[in-house]
Amino acid sequence: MHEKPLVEFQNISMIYHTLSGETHAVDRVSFDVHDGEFVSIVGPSGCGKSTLLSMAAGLLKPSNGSVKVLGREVECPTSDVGYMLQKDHLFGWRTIRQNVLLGLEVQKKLTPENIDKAERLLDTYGLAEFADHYPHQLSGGMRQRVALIRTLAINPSILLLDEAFSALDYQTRLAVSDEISGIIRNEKKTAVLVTHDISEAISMADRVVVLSKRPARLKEIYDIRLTASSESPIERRKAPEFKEYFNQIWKELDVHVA
Amino acid sequence: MHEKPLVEFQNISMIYHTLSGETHAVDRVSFDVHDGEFVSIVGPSGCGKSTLLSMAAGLLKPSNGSVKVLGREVECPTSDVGYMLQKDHLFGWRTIRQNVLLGLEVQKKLTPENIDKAERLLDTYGLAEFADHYPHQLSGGMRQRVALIRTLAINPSILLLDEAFSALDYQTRLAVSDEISGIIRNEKKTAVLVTHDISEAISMADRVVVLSKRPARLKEIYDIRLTASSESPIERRKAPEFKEYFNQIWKELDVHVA
Amino acid sequence: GEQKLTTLKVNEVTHSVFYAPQYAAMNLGFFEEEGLNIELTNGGGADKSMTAVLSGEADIGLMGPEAAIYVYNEGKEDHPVIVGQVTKRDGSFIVGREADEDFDWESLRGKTIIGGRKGGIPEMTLEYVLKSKGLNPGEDVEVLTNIQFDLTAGAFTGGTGDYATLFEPVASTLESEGKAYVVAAVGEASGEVPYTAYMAKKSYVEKNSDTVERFLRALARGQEWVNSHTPEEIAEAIAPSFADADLDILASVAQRYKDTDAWMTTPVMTEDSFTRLQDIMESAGELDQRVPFDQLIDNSYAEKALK
Amino acid sequence: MSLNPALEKKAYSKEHQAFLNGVLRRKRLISVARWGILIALLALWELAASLNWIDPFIISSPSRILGTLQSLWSEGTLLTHIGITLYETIVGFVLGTVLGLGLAIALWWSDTLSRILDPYLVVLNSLPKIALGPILIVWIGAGTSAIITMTLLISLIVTVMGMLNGFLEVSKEKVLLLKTFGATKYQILRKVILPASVPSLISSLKINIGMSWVGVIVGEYLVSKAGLGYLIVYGSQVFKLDLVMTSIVILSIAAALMYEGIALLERHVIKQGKL
Amino acid sequence: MSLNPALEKKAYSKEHQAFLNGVLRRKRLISVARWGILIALLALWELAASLNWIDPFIISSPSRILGTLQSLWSEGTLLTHIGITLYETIVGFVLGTVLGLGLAIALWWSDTLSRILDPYLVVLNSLPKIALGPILIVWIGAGTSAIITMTLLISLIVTVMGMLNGFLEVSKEKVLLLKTFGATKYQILRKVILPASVPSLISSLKINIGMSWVGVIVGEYLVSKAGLGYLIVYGSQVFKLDLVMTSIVILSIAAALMYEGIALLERHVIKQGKL
Ligand SMILES: Nc1ncnc2c1ncn2[C@@H]1O[C@H](COP(=O)(O)OP(=O)(O)OP(=O)(O)O)[C@@H](O)[C@H]1O
Ligand SMILES: Nc1ncnc2c1ncn2[C@@H]1O[C@H](COP(=O)(O)OP(=O)(O)OP(=O)(O)O)[C@@H](O)[C@H]1O
Ligand SMILES: [Mg+2]
Ligand SMILES: [Mg+2]
Repeated sequence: MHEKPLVEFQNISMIYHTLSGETHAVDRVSFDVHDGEFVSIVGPSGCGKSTLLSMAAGLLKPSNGSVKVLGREVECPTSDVGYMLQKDHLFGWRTIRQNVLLGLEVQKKLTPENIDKAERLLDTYGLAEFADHYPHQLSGGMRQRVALIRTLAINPSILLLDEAFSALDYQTRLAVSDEISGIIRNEKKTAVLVTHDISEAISMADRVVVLSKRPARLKEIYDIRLTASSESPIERRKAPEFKEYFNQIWKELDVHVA
Repeated sequence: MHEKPLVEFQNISMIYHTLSGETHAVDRVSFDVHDGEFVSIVGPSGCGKSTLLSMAAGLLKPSNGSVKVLGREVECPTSDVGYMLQKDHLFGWRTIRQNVLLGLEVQKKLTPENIDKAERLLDTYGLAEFADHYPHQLSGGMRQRVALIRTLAINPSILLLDEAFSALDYQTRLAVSDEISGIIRNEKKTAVLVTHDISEAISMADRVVVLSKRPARLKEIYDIRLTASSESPIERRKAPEFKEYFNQIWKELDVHVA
Repeated sequence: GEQKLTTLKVNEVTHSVFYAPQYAAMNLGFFEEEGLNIELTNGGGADKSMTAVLSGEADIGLMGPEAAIYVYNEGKEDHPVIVGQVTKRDGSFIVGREADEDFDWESLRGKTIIGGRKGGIPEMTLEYVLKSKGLNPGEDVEVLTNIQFDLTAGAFTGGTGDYATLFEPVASTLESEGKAYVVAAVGEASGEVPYTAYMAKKSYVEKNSDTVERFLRALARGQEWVNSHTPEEIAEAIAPSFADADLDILASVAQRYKDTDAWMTTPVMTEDSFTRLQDIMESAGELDQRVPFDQLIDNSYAEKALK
Repeated sequence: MSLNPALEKKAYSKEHQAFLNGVLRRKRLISVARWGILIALLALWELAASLNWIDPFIISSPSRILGTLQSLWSEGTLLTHIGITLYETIVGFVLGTVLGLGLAIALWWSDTLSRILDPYLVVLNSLPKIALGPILIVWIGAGTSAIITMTLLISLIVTVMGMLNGFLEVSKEKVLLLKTFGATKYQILRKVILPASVPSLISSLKINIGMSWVGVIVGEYLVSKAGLGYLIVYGSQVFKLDLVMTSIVILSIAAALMYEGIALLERHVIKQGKL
Repeated sequence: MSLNPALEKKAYSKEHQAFLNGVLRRKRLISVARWGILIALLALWELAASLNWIDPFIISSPSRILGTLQSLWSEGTLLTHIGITLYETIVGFVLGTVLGLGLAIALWWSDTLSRILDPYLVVLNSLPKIALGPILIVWIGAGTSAIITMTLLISLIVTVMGMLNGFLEVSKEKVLLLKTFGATKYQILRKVILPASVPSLISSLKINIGMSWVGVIVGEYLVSKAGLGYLIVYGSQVFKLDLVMTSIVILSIAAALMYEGIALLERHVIKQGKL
C-alpha cells in the first residue's frame, strides 16, 4: 500500500506472570500500520488489546517477537509514540496550558517552538480561551480534546488511543470521536485505536483488526471502504456498507454473555 | 391505545434548591406509560431524566404536577415500582441469593412463595448455580442480570431503568440489553428506560420520549414501528427504518460539544 | 488473720527504703495484729497522693506535709490533718561525679546541680540549705529544676549537671556502678524537718478515730523495731516489699538513713520542726501564709498509740 | 453547576427564598444550640461550684479560671508559657513534617527498602512511645531537645505512614501517563506523586499537629521550666488545680485553633485544586 | 482472574518457573535483610555494651535484658505484669470500640446532632488528652478505673471520627438502592451502612488499639500497682534501666502482635468479602 510500514508488530506473544499463575495474553500476532493510516483494533474484553498498545508504546516488552516503530525496535517510551488513555487524566493542579505542556516538560523539550506549537494546537481546536482555566472547569468532551493535544504536543509520529472515548457519554462520545478523528486527519497522524464499540471502530478506521478472545490471535483484518460524503465518522456511519461491516465483525467477535 | 395508563406524568415541574442557586430541572412534562409498554427517554446530559424517574419511584416530590402509578399519586417508594440503577450495586458481603432477596427482606415480604419466585427467576435466567457465589465471582453482564432479578423479585408493576447498561462495555452491553429486554417482555413488565444511547433507546422501546436540554421539556414522542424478524433489540437494529429514527432523534437532540 | 481485718487504703508518695518503718510493720505483721489490712498504692508524687486522699481514693496518705499546707492555704474546708510522722530529715543526698572525702559546700560554687521540681519540698530544702551555706541559688550555683523527679538520676548519668540531689536507693545504685558518689546529705545540713508524714482528711479522722489510732500503734511498733535493729536485719525485714532488690543495697541504704538519723522513733511531730518547714517554704517563696501548728497537726492519736 | 449566582441573585423566586430562609433558620438553630450547650455547661459548672455541689477546690470553676487567667496575665508570664509551648510544638511539627516527607519519599522510592523496613515500622508504630520517656532523658539529656525528640518520636512514624499511603494511593494511571512520556522516577515523584498527594499530605499534617501537641505536653512533663505542660505539672504539685484547669483550657483552645488552621488550609487546597 | 491455580500447578512453563523462582528469591532476600538488620543491631548493641563503647548501665544490653526477663520470670511476676497491662488494654479497647460505634451511629443518625457537636469534637480531638492526667485522678480516683478512663479519653474520639467517616463514605447509591425498596433509616443502617463499613471499622480498630496502649501506659504512669507501665515507672524510680528496657521490649512486642492481629483480621475480611 504505502512504502515502509510505520509500526510493525512481528509475531508478538505475551505471557504475564503473577503469583496466581501465568496468563497467556497475546499469541503470535503480526500486522503492520502504515504511514497516515487509521487502524482500529477490536476484540473481546480482556483479550490483550491494551497489552498490544503498551508494547508499541515501549511500556512493556513482548515475551516473544518484536515491535518496530519507524524501523527501530521499541525499547522504551520515546516521543515517536503518543499514548492516549481511556480517561483524560488531566492534572487538577495544573492549568490547561500546563497540562498540555506536560509531555514536553518531561522530555525536556520546552523550546519556544514547541511551546508555540502547543499554543497553536490549543488555538486551532478552540481551547485557547481556556488555556488558563483548570480542568474541572471544562466539560468532559473538552477535557478529552485537551488530552489529545497534550499527546500531539510532543509531536509523535503515531498515536495510540486506548478506548479513548469510552469514558464519555454516548452523545458526547459521538461528537468527540468525530472531532478527534478530524484533528488526527488534519495533523496527518497515523493512529491505532482500541475500542469495544464496533461502530466506532468501523466509522473511524481505514482498517479494523479483529482479535480472538484470550490469548489474542489475529482473527481477521477488514479493509474498510465506505462510500460516504465525507471522512467524518458520523457521515461514514450513514454509508450503506456500514451495516454490512458491522454485522460481519459482530459475528466474528461472537459475543456471548457469560 | 390501551385502557388506563399505568404511569401518568402530569404536568411535572421540578426545581432544585441549593445554596448556590436554584436549578430548574424539569418543566411541565406530561406523558403516560401504558401497561406492557416499553418507553425509552433520551435527552442531553443533565437535562433531568433521572429526576423524572426518581419522582416516579417516589424518591422525590415534584415541585409542581403529580406522578400517578396505577391511578394513585406516588408519595413514597412502593413495591409497585422497581428501580434499576446504572451500576449493579450488588452487596459484596452477600451471596447472589441474599442479594436477590434484599428487596423482599427490606419490605418484610420474605414469604416462602416470594422466595420461591426469586429462586425460579434465578433458575430461569441461568443464575441458579451461582446462587451461593459472591458478586465478585461473576462477570459484569451476569451481575447486571442479578440486579434485574433483585428488582423483579419484589414483583413491581413497572420497571424504571436509569442507564442500566451504561457501565458495561460495548459488546457486553449489546448482549445484556438484548437479554434483559427479553426478560422484561417475558415477564410481561412495563418498563421505562433512560439512556444516552439513541440506538439502544430505539432498539428496545415501543416509544421514545425526547427531552430538551435543561430544563427538560417534552420535545417529541416517537412511536417506534420496526419491521424486524423478532422483538430482539439486536434484530431490531437491522430493520430498515432503524436508521431513519436514529437520524431524526439525533437531529432532534442537536448534540453540540461544548 | 482469723478475725475480720479492716482494710485501710494507704497511698505512699513513692516506694522507698526511706519508709522502712512502714514496710517493717507490714511485713512483721504489726498491722494485722491491730486488725488492719493495708492496701498500699504508689502515688508517684505528693500531688497524686494528696489527690488520692482528697478524693477518698485513699484513707491515709504518706507524703510531705507541705502538700497539706498547700491544700489548707487553698482554703479547703475539709483539709487533711497530719497524724503521724515517719521521717524527720530530707532523705536526699548530694552526689558528684567523683568521690570527695572532704566535701565542702563551697565546692558547689559556680557549678550546676540537679534539684527537684519547683514547688516540691526536696527542691525547697536544697535551696534552703544552699542559702544557709552562703550560696545563692541562681547566682552562686545553678540549680536545674526542669526535670521530673523520676528522671533526675537518668539525666545526671546522661551527663547533665555537675552534681545532683538523689534519693535512695538510686544514690547507692549509682555509687555501686561508679556513676556517682555521695558527697553530702542534705538532711544533715537542713536540720530536723517533718519530711514525710501520714495524713488523712479531717472528716475521715473524726469518723475513724479508732482505726487511725490502731494504725499509728502499729506504725510506732515498726519505728521502734527499726530503731532497735541492725541495717542487715532491717533489709531482711523489708525485702519482700522490694521486688528484685539486692539485700546488700537495702542494707547499705538502711545504714545510711541510720547514720543520718532520718527516721523518727515515734510518730509525734514537734512544733519546732514544723516551723522550720514553713521557714523553708517561705524562703522558697512557695508559702502564701503560715499555717498554725494545731490547725494542721493532730498528735493526739500518736500520743494515745504510744501509751 | 453552570449557574452564575451573581447573575441570579436578584431573581430569587419565592420558593427559593423560602428554601434559603429554611437553610438559614437551621444554621441559626445549630449555632444557638452550640452556644447554648457551652453556656449551659459553664453556668452549671459555676453554679455547682458556688453552691458546693462539687468541690471547687478540685474541679475549679469558670470564675476561678478567669481569675487565674487574669493573674497570670498581670504577672506577665501567660504569654511566655503559651509562647514556649507553641514554639516547641511548631518546631516539632515542622521537623516531623520535613523528616516524615523525606522518609516517606525514601520508602516510596525503594519498594525493597519499604518491604524490609515494614516490620520495624509496624513495631515502632504500635509501640506507645510515651514508654520511652524515661530512657529518652538519659540518652538525649534534659532540655528542649528532649521535648522535641519526644515530639518527633510520637509524630514521625504516623506521619510517614500517612504520607506513604497517600503516595501509594495516587492513581496508577496518572503514573502510567507520565511513563508514556518516558518520565524518570524522579520526574514521576515531582510531577505526579507529590502534587497529587497534596490532600493526603495535608491530612497527615492534621494528624501530625495533634501528635506534636501530645509530644510537647509529654516532653514538658518530663523536663521543663516553662510552658503549658510545665504549668500543669507545677500546678498539681502545689495544689493549684485552678492553674491546671486554666492551662488545660488554654491548651485546648490553642490546639483546636491550630487544627482548624490546617483544616482550613485543606478546604482551601481542595477547593482550589479540585483534585 | 479466572485461572484456576490448582489445575495449572503441574503445568508451569519454564519461564513461569523462572518467574516464580525470582519472586521467591526476592522474598528470601527481604527476609534475610530483615533478620540480618535485627541480628546485626542486637549484636552491635551487645558488643558495644560488653566492650564498654556505650554504658550498659544506661543503655542496657540484650544479655542484660534477657537476664532481667529471666529473673522476672523466676520471681513469677512477669506474667502478672503483662497480664494486668493486657487486661487493661483489652478492656479499654473493647469499651472504646463499643462506645465509639454507638456514638458514631448516633452522629450518623442525626445530622443535626453531628453538626451541633462538631466544634466540641474538634476541640476534644485536638486536645492532647495526656494533659488531663493530673485532674483525671482527682475526678475518677486512683485505680484501674482511672487507667481505663484515660484509655477511653485517648482512644474514643479518634475511633468515633474514624467510624463516622467510614459511615459517610458508604456509596450514596447503595443507600439510594435501599431507599428505592422503601427502607427505613434503621434498615439502611443495618443492611448497608454497617456491613459496607466493615473495612473502615477495622481500620478504626487499628488506630483504637494503638491509642489504647498509649492510654494504658499513660494511665499506669499516673496510678498503678502493677503492669508494664508500672514497671517502667518503678524501674526509673529505682534507676534500674534494665527493667525499663525490658518492659519496653515486652511492650513493643505485645503491641505489635496485637496490631498485627487486627491487620490479619483486616486482610481476612477484605479477602473474604471483596468489599
Ligand atoms: N500486569 C499484568 N499482570 C498480569 N496479568 C495482566 C497484566 N495486565 C493485563 N493482564 C491480563 O492480561 C489479559 C489481557 O489484558 P489487557 O489489558 O491487554 O486486555 P484488554 O483487551 O485491553 O482488556 P479490556 O477490554 O478490558 O481493556 C487480561 O486477562 C489481564 O487480566
Ligand atoms: N439533589 C439535587 N440537588 C440539586 N440539583 C440537582 C440535584 N439532583 C440533580 N440536580 C441537577 O438537576 C439537573 C438534572 O439532573 P438529573 O440527574 O435529573 O439529570 P440527568 O438527565 O439524569 O443527567 P445525566 O444525563 O447526567 O444522568 C442537573 O443539572 C443536576 O445538576
Ligand atoms: Mg484495555
Ligand atoms: Mg441521570
